[in-house]
Amino acid sequence: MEKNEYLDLYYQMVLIRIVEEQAAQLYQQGKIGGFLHLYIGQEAVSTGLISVRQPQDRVITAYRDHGVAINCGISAKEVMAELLGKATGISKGKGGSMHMADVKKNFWGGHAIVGAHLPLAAGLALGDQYQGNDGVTICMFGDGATNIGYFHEALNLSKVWNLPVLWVCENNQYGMGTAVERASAVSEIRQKAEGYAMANGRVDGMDIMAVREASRQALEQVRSGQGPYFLEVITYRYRGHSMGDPERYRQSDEIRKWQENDPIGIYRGYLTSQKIASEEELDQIDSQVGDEVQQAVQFAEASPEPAPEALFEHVYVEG
Amino acid sequence: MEKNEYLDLYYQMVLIRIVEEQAAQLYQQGKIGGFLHLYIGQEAVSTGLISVRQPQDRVITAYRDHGVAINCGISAKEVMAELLGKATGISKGKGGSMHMADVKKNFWGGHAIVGAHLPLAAGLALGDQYQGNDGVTICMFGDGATNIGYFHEALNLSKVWNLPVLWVCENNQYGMGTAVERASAVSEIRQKAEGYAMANGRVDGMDIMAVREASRQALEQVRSGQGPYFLEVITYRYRGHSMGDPERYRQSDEIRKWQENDPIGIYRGYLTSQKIASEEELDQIDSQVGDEVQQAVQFAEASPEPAPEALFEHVYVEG
Amino acid sequence: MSKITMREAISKALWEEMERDSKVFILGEEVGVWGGTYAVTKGFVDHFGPDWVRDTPIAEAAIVGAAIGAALTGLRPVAELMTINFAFSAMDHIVNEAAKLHYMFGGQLVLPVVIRTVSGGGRQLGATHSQTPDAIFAHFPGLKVVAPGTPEDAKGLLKSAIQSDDPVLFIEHATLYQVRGEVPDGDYTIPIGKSKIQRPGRDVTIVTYSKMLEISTKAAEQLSQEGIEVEIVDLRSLRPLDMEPVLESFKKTNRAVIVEEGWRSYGVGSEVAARIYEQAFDYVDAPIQRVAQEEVPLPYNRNLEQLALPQVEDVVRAVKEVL
Amino acid sequence: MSKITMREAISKALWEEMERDSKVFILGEEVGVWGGTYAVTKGFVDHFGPDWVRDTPIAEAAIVGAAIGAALTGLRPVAELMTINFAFSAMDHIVNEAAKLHYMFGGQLVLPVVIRTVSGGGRQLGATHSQTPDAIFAHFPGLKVVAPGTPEDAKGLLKSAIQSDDPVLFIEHATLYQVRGEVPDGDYTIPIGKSKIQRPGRDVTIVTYSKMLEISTKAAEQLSQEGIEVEIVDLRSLRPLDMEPVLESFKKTNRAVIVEEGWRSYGVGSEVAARIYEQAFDYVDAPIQRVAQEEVPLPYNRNLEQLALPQVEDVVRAVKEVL
Ligand SMILES: Cc1ncc(C[n+]2csc(CCOP(=O)(O)OP(=O)(O)O)c2C)c(N)n1
Ligand SMILES: Cc1ncc(C[n+]2csc(CCOP(=O)(O)OP(=O)(O)O)c2C)c(N)n1
Ligand SMILES: [Mg+2]
Ligand SMILES: [Mg+2]
Repeated sequence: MEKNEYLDLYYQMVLIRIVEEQAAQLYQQGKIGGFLHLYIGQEAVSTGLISVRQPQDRVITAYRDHGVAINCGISAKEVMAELLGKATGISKGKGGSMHMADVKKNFWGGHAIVGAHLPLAAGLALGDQYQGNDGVTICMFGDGATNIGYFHEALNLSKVWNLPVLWVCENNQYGMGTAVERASAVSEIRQKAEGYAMANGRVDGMDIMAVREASRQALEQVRSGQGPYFLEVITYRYRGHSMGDPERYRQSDEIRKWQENDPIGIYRGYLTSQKIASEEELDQIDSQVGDEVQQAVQFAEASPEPAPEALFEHVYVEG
Repeated sequence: MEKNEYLDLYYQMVLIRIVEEQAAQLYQQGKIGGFLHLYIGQEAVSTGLISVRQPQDRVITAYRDHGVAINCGISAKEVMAELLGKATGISKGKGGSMHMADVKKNFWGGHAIVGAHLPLAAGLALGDQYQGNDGVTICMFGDGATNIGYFHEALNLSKVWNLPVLWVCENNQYGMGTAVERASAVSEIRQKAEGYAMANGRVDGMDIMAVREASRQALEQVRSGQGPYFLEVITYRYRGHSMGDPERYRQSDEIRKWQENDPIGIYRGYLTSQKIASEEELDQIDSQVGDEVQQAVQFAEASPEPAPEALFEHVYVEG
Repeated sequence: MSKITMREAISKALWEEMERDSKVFILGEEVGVWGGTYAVTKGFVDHFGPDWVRDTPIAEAAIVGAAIGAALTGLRPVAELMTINFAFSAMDHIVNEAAKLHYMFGGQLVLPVVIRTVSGGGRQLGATHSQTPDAIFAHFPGLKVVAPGTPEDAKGLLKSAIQSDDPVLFIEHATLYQVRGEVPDGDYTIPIGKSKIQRPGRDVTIVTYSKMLEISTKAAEQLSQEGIEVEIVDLRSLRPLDMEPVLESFKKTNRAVIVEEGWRSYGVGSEVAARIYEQAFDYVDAPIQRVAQEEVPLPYNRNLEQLALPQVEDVVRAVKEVL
Repeated sequence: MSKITMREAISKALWEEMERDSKVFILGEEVGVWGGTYAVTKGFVDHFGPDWVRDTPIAEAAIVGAAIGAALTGLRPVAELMTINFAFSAMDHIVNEAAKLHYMFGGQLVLPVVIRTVSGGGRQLGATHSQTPDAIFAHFPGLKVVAPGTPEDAKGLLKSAIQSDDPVLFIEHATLYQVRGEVPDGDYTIPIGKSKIQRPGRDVTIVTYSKMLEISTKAAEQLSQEGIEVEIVDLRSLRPLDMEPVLESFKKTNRAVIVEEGWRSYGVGSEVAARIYEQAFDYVDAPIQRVAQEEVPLPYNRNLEQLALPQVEDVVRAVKEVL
């Protein structure tokens, strides 16, 4: 990997973190409405995963989608503008935090009904299989999503039809306030793949290099026509499920423990210890990201609201 | 086991077979409407299974329910009357073939939406767990039902809550015209239980003694508080999925092959070879069953149609 | 023109569209080897192959969800849900995904998906298998809901649905497949969202659709012998709901009866009646009548079931009521 | 009487019924430790324990299905579906199981189950999380659908629902939890299926329910300053639908506006309007108006969302329209 690639991964993770912290503030100020699910703590997962995808690989995820959007190449400006519900937002202000997509970048959204996008992912992969594309559909979802029927139907279908899907479960230990073992028959989620005789793996989601390698291998295997693969990524969300989470379900020292393995901190240490980059270079990226996010906020704030007519646009393609 | 118990099992299997053959005729004559799913070929499964249940054990199954109803102690008369839609039917003529139940006999029905009764079974077991009853809920379903989301949600719930449920999958090789391997990621259905870390077993469903023993052990284990158990029973339906099945999906010699292992034939051979009963005794049961079924048909034909007022009864308990 | 059954008409529409556009494919339970539970896709798998006439596991949410996903890639899937009673098992994917994705992402996602399914009672299938809940699907903007009553409309509308870039729920009727009717030869389509006068008349307007078109026509013939000429408007599509022909007819007759197979409350009749009163208030000479299913889960027993379903006599009675 | 919020009223009803009857228990996502996403069951798990206030996996079909099963054994489960948007994921169990089991088995099965859920938009949650599809659930006989608009009704109706042997879908509203209102002290219930005049008036009848009661009341106050006295009838229950107070009021005012938050087509307004015309035709002086949501999936942007939802001004305009 080239140095600039290494730095780009660092840049993306920091960008996600700052965008999320900024979003939290804007939410407090009442400039962002609805639900806001932050990706802070999980940056290494989608950054590592998506960094090894090919352009023809489709990405689809749940409502915790800002980070994924950024990794897919959507600018902080377009993300911020969507969060503020502006016409310049990536979904024209109609989708909001939970519904970002950019099909030109092969990012198929942000979906807010838990598990409901898994069957869609199977369909995306079916589309590629039909058309003889060698793209892989990367479908991300949480640990809690593995308990709903949609998960089962989609995984079974992907195996029966040998679809090119990479199922990626972001096990961040909780579905809202429910710890994995309180909701799932198995706490090692990868074990669910055994019920479908599906190849599977498990990786530390705080270590971006590990995520990258596991994802690369998994994508290779799926692309080679061996059918779907199930990857469980162990991670943790530092913030509440969404803004206004009472967080009665966990102790602050548990959070602290995980924060000691901060994905950005780990990677920063890796870059410096491996002499790939100096503290100064990384600090510079940090401040550069700070500026970029400020500009994104200014862009979003200055952007126009959707016109009233927009209310009736896009209900249908044809009248 | 006492001799009369042995003979009773034989009697039940023959009764089911003759009732079903009779029902097929009545369907041809247009006296039975709707869908009619025959249990012919699978008699040993529910007869063996239910023969070892305790009175406090609840039974719930899918639409292929005539045999199960009979094993639960519902008379051929009440079954026939329901098939003819009469007021004397076990569901007062409102349910028909797919919806028979008798809660006094702890048979909770016949349910026609594939897989939808599995969550109900989890709830029945939860009710017993709450009330400290030592009953086990026996939930029967087909191989095809294991691909729908309800199956997944119910199995996961039963394991997470350690519910007293015995899940019994009647793998009769097909869901309508779809062979197991064309619809399920795993053709050995028991493997799905591994995804829930659930105890499981597999047994030959044409051998009633084997079914009985496997069921007895499974029930014991569940009753002892070790949580749900998944039992896959290998069987085969001789007739079409329901009346009017074109049966393009299988060859007649496949059916013939299975018929050589006819559950009634196997058991008859067992009884005589083990000198438990003589051919004459068994022939006598056959003719006795013949008479009983004729009387059941006469009873059903002579029974009154539901009164028109019945249309508006039981929509609600309270007004 | 040639006289064919509803089944043949639907079958032809599918066949022609698959021949015309290789992006069109069928998926659903038993659509392949079995040939479709209502034999609509009989012979398709032999001609198009198992990939393009794809049998699925029993997993309605996955069937609709996968169809949506495939549609997003540019394919034109026609998903079959064996009956509308099983559509409840795919409800989220129909109303939360299919009906909303295009709008929610600002028009980026386009899903040319057709969901074919079958409504209707009268076959003694019992409460869970005999429903006609068409109206509840029509409640959701973003979805188009079509329900033809003649072979000609079925063929033309299904072809339009397949060619449309919008998600369409195409509702057939379990007891109409054998019905024969004239169908134009060759390729033709009928635009979605246009009601149609199926029978001209002067005295009373009957507004109906799907199976009830047949019942209403029988009632009209009976009434005509008594000198009462009924005009029948077939909605054909519940969303968009085209009131033009309805209002035109009503302004002539000043009397209307709405006939639907589903339950009366929160059904099709209430919406159509409300709109007639809103849009033609000054033309109303008598209270508009609704003929619909009795509000009970449909029982298995034949007599009871028929008692609950709208019959020709009920329509005749309602028409005389408004006169 | 004491003034409490809707949240407190619902919470009290649950608490009192659980104290009164040990067969009553709560299950749903985040009802325990979290205390309910709308904080309705806050503190419950500490008092009643995790078995009786049971957190579930994210599996709506299993939540409703398990509740039904437990109810069949004689327990009285109160299942919570976080919002009605997720009820689509349990649609089959609500309309094919809960609504039909008692009837289909000839009255043998009894399921005293309550399904609590939350409707409503206005919080910028986007198209999939902001719906008010109450009407589609009310389409199914066998199910009772209740949707209170005041703390007093919420408490009394929820207690009746829990004590009822019939399956009840109890629909709360996301933006009403903070609303305060007088509630009688001590134990009381309000019978399900009775509409109520919430505000007396003489000029126009407004028929509404749930959140729109609040909007309609604001409109009434505004109109009252112009000397227009609106009478407001709160349906409180969509099935059974009690038309008595509606007709009584309408026969006095001869003018009606129906206000609902959900989409207009195939909604609550169409049913109520159709019934008024059927049952009080000779009393109609002006076309009945419907105020409802614009027929679009609700967008995230606040302005657009508010543009789509019924506002006080829309009600005021409609009332003047019928005068
Ligand atoms: C079908 C459905 N049920 C419930 C919800 C409410 N809900 C939103 S997120 C969430 C928790 C999901 O947890 P997980 O899948 O682990 O994802 P995470 O939030 O941890 O990233 C729930 C219950 C929903 N959106 N959809
Ligand atoms: C949700 C749902 N989808 C489809 C159907 C139609 N259907 C009825 S039985 C059946 C096949 C079920 O096969 P299996 O579970 O193996 O049971 P078997 O008939 O073999 O006993 C199907 C698809 C249904 N009743 N419910
Ligand atoms: Mg999680
Ligand atoms: Mg089977």
